[in-house]
Amino acid sequence: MSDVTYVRLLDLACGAFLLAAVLVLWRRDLAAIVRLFAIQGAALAALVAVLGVHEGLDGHGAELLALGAGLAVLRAVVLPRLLRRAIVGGDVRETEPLVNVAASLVVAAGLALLSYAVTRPVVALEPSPAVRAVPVALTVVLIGFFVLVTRRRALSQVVGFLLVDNGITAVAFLTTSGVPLIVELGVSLDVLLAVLVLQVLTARMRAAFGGTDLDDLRELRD
Amino acid sequence: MTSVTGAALSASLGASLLAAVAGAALPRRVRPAGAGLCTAVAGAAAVVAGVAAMTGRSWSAWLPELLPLAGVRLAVDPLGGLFIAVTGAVAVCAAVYGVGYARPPRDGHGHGLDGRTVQAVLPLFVAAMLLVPAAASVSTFLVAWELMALASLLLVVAEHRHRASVGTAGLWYAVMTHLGLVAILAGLAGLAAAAHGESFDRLRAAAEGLSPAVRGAVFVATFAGFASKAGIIPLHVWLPRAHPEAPSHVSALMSAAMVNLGGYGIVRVGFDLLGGGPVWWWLLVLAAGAVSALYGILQAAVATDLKRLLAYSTCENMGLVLVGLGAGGLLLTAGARPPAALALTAALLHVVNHAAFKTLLFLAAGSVLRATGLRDLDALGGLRTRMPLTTAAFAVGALAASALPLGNGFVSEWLLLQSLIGSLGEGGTISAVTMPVAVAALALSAGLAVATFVKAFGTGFLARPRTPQAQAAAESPATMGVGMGVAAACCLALALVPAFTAPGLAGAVQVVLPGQDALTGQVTLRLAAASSTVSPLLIAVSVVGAVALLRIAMIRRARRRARLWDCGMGPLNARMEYTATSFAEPLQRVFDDVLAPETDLNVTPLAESAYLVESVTYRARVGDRIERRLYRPVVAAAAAVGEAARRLANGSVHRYLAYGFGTFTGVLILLAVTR
Amino acid sequence: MTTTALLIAPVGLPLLAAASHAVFGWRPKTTAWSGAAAAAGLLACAVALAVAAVDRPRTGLGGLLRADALSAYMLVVIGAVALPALLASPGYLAAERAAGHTSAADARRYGILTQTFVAAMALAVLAANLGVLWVAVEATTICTAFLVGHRRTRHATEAAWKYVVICSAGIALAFLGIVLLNFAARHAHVPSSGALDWAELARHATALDADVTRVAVALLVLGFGTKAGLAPLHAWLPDAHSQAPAPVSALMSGVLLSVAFYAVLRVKVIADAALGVPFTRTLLAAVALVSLAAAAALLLKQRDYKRMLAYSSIEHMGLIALGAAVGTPLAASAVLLHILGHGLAKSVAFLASGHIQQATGSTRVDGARGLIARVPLTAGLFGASLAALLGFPPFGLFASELGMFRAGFTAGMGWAVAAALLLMLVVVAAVAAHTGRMLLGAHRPGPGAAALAGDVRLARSAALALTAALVACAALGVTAWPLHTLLDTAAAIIGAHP
Amino acid sequence: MSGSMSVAGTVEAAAQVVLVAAGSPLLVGVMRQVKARLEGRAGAGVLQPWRDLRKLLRKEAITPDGTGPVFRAAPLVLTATALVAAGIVPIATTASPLDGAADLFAVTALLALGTVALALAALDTATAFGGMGASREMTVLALVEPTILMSVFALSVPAGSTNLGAIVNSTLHEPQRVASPVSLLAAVALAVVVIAEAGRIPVDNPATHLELTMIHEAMVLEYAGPDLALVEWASAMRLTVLLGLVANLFAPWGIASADTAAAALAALPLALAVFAVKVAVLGGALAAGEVFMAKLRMFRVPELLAGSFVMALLAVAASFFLA
Repeated sequence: MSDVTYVRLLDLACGAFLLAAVLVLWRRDLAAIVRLFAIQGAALAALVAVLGVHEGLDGHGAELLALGAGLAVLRAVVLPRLLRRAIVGGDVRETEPLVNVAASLVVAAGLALLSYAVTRPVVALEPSPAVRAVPVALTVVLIGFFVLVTRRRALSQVVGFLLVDNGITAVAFLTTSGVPLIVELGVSLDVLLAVLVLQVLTARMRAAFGGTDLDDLRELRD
Repeated sequence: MTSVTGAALSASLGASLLAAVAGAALPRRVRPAGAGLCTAVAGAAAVVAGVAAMTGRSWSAWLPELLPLAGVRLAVDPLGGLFIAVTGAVAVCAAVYGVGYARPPRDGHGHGLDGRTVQAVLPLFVAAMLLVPAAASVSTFLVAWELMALASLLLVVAEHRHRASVGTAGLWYAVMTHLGLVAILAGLAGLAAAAHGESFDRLRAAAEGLSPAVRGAVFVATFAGFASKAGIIPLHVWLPRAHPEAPSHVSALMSAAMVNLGGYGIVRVGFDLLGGGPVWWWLLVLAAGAVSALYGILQAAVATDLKRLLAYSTCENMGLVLVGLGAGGLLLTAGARPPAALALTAALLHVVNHAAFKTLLFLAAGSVLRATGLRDLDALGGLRTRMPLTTAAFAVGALAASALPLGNGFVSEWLLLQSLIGSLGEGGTISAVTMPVAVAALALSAGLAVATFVKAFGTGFLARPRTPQAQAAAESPATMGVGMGVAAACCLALALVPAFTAPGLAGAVQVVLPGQDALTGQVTLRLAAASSTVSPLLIAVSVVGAVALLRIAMIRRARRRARLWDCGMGPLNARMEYTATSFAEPLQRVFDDVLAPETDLNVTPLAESAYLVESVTYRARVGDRIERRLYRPVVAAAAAVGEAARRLANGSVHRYLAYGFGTFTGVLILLAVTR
Repeated sequence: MTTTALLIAPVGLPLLAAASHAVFGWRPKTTAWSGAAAAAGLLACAVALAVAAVDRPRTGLGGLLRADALSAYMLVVIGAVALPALLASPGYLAAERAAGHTSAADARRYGILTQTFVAAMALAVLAANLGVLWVAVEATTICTAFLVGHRRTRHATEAAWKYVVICSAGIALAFLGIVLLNFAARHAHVPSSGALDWAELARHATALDADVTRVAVALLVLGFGTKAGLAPLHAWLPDAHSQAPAPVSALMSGVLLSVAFYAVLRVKVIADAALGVPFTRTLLAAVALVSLAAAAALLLKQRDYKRMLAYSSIEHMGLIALGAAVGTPLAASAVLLHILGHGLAKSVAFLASGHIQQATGSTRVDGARGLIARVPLTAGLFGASLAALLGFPPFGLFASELGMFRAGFTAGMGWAVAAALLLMLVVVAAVAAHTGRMLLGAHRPGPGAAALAGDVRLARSAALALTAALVACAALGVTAWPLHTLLDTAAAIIGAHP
Repeated sequence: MSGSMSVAGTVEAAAQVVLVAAGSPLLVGVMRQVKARLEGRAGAGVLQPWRDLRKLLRKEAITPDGTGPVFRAAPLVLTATALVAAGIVPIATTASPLDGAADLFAVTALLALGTVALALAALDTATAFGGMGASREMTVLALVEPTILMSVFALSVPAGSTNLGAIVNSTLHEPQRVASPVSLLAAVALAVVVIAEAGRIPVDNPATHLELTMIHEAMVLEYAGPDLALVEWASAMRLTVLLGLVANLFAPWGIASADTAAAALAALPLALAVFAVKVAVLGGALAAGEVFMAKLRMFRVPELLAGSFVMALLAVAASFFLA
């Protein structure tokens, strides 16, 4: 793979990765949000695959490809399926978010600028094409956090959390081709379990509160 | 460990621990006796240790394995020995007294004072108070200080099941004592940091070279902390609440031994460790002391709760001690060492005297409380026939507290006055302005003290009973009498031959001012710094002799009983008596602007005519104005902040996450900007 | 070989206990005590490791696990706190089942999850790799999520949700920090196998790129700080700790917070070497003071005594952070001593509060009046533990706080210490007021006070465990000679800088 | 001090006590006579107080119902303090053996002790009058205290001592000091104090029989017979001692302050006579003043005392700044 193709593909994957995150801010249909998350998972897997191919198929590259496949399974198939199961009954749309969509998009732009500013030292340390894409990944982290703060449905929050996680994984692969394998496995397992826990809790919440609007969860207060 | 001081102090601490174990383990029937006697032994050993230290047998120890991260460093010098001896003596009286006091009165409803907690904590309280003057490093001092605070707090709330006010008093005490600790900790830790070491020797050596700002900050912080323990205005608010609510022998320990340690702290830090300081330090001390003396005795003069009255009197007396310390500091700064030594001697002697008579007074008040269940002077009266021993004890204490001849308070106040008037020209214009004002404050407080204690004794013990409870009072058990008797004997000894304390006091003062011997003479007290003299013994002998002669001259005829003059209106009854409130009314009127009493007058007219009155209710209450004006706003502000802060945790998970998101982006921006 | 066994056992023993619960369920006479046995084993291993690791770090399992003095000390803390908590568990669950709050299946799950929770904490302190450390800390969140939601009430569900979401989000930041640190380490020529090994990182710290490292450190402190109950992401803590069963609250408040802070300490060692002391000092001091302020403000008008304990945990973590910010050897020793003292005292407080809740049927301060008159033993233990938590001698917290403050003044952080002292004064006032209202006064049955529920006696095992923990906490304040060398060595690891 | 001097001092002090004890009722008689004459009455004669005392002493001693030992002991204490004070104060000599035992502070405190005893006795009767009198007496006492101590302070500055003998001797050696502002201010302040302490107009009216205005008389309302005699006698002695104190602090001439015992004893009769004259003059002036003055309301008294306090304070200030 030539360097130009590599950079193109890398940028393409990163673009899709970021776009999916921004669109999560825009859409209100929970099913669509889950679909976008699946697309982002696929983009992440593709990103890793591109990195793997660029490294060369012998040695570390092959490992990266395998990891990419694993990521694709986890983040584009398993987690979206788990999430989809949590969409039941009337909770199919996001209620009015705490910050409206237009403002959210503006904030997303601001967050993108911030992540460029913050990652300057990172890029300065190793100005390779992959590392240059780190701001994109960090933007996704920030957007994910923003979703956590502003979206009111339980499911949207889970997606926000997963966006953060996707973003961090992307940063990891873009900077150093991933953290050690055992850590990566542990992290993935933790994420999976966390989503499972949240799914169970969503079910309990629905049983106890009759819905998944997080604004109902305000009984524990001072 | 071979020295007498060390052995006696160790024995004392050991006996305290044994007493605590006895208090926790013995069966209820013998618990007060077992714990009380062990505590008394501990107190006696402490007296031995203190006296040995005062007469030059200093002692020190270093126990690195105790108290993690610091180690325990003990050293007893004559100054510490004085306070150890005083604490020990008070402990002896209170412990013996406590044996009887803890026994439930006949009617069965006990105060719960023979419970495990009280019986086990009291000896620990004594031990902690003994450790404070023995501490020789910052950490040791603070740990002893805080142990003392915790133990006393537990004792203050001992009767919480019987009165709701106990809990409130405990809270005030807990907060104010912690405020004091914070101030002392900040001051001493700051000093230790600046001196690169925390042993007192190290601090003493390094204090000279510190910057004035550091020294000043250290002094102000520690002074605030010690003043709060000593009950100095305006940090006194805990004292008139906690002392009345505590069990009476605990009140005695607190009022006669614990508050002294505030004074000890000021001497130790201000004079010994920092080696004196600029004029403004001592003006601060002097002013705080003078204000405290006046305000304290004024509140005592209008108080009707007997124990509250005694508590405010403690504010007054500690104020007088501080006046002495402040004057001493001023004179030391001016280089007048003999007068400075006189002022310090006066202050320390007043500590001793106050401890003696306040122990006696609180024990007597407790005896009254136990016999009648009353602390309100307006409801007491006529106890002299029913409780002659207690009455005599209170009389001795009251005489001492009013600083009249034949009482021990007179001697130290006389010394204090001598030091103040003797130093008029010593310190330049500043002392020329401050000393007269200090003398005036001292004089007014002495005058008001007379009125206060005439009221307390006259309305509480003389006249006739105002309530059935007072009517039904009976004398207290013998152990309580012994406790009061020992304290009374101390008072009399101090009143008649105060010179026996002179060598010890000189030793204590020489820790700070080497080579000064302020007080000489056996029968007649002579001063090194002034040519005035006084002889309490001669005065006492003359007065008692004259009384005896007159008595003999008057004895010849039998007396006849007769009715009191009732203006021809029929027999007088107790409701017609002057009460404590009415007794204090003229003073309350004179000092209306200071006391700002709250009065509440309700006139209900008859339905038929507005000019005919059906009933009139009048209620007057003299609250603590400083508490009202200074602390209530703070408490209200804290409550408002607490109420507002509850919105921080309003239950919204979004808000909680937003805190994180905001900080996260904020930190990122900060890091991006500050590269 | 024995070293490896010693390193694996602390993780393995609780997992074995968890397996016993999985297979045999929760049986009051038998398996109910397996957790306590595992905790005792863990404590024994911890002591053995401490003896072994005090002179040099021990590694095992292919370099995946490592114990130096600091790890061993933290393991001691875990064992010391877990033991009373797990000894009190059978009694607590028996009372819960008697009251109908818990089914047999719930009890079994409780057993499994508490043991995995303990195992995860043990793993966290024994991990040689920051990544594994992170995984273990996140695993504790997952294990405890259902423990927080144990009662399945609306409140419990709400608390569990907030707990998982906020902690996961917060700790995700820490992972971002790890990723960036990994990046910096690669560029400092740390071999890729050891790029997240904290020992390796500390060794190569001076070569780390400062600009990247400071972003990474800030994220790590904020992230692990979330789990350690530090501001700004502390808000999950009162909810979770007040809803969890008392023994779990004890474990979470007593050790989990400290285990998370252990991660911050490891990061701090690296950061101090890479960036110099002022950076982490400023960061930690700011976090500490904000945490203290938040705790103080919210304690003032607190109406729920379990939340009060939770805010007290925030306060203490703030203090620990302040001590870490000071960072001198004395402060480091004080921090470690404080961690142990706080763990013991706080677990006693939570366990006693659990019994008070069972006795009064409420967690409201107003619902519990005159406790000394009603349940003297529990009230005494509760009061004593709070006295310990407020920093009264003879409890260990006094010695450690005093050490921290002295070190703070010596290090020139007088203003921060003074601010902390004032905030602590507010805390003391607030907690003393609430506790006083709960404990003192006569027992007046009436509309104000909830009726006592059934059997109110504290189980004998629990009473013994709590008393022993308090005595240990007090002994810690009197003398710490058995821990002396360990404490010094561990403190030297944290506080080793000019 | 040599042995013979101390013997002489003892003799002199005893003479003082005798003079005061015997002469004080006469002083009261003189004052009443002056007052009567100025008011246009004939008066009962100078010896009338002595006759009253004799009559009272012959009567039966009365113990009112419900009173206790304090009530019975108070007249003794009051009289004893007055006698002891008479022995200490430099009336005829500065060499009293008790001079070193009690300075000016101690003397005023001693007199206060007597007042306190009487106030307690009044409270012990459990009547409203007794309580009222005690309350007012104590209020006045408390407010007088600052003035007394400040005056003492002012007087002690030049002498460098608060011992009475030292102050008097120092004035004798430097007579010009009497005319100094310090001395004058202190004299005025001390005069007010004496009036208040002795219970004279305008603070109290010794001749009143209207209960609501009484202070001292309200306190002694229950006393009769020998007890009352002691109280009256002691009051007269207190007045004498206080007036003598003022007289000799500001005009000590005539006092026996010789260096040898024989000379001192020789000067004694003259000293006693001079003292009698001084006190009689002062007493007469006081009585004359009382004729032209009305008693102040109870709550105006603090103003008077505040005024005297300010004078005393000014005296102290002057003693430092004008020195």
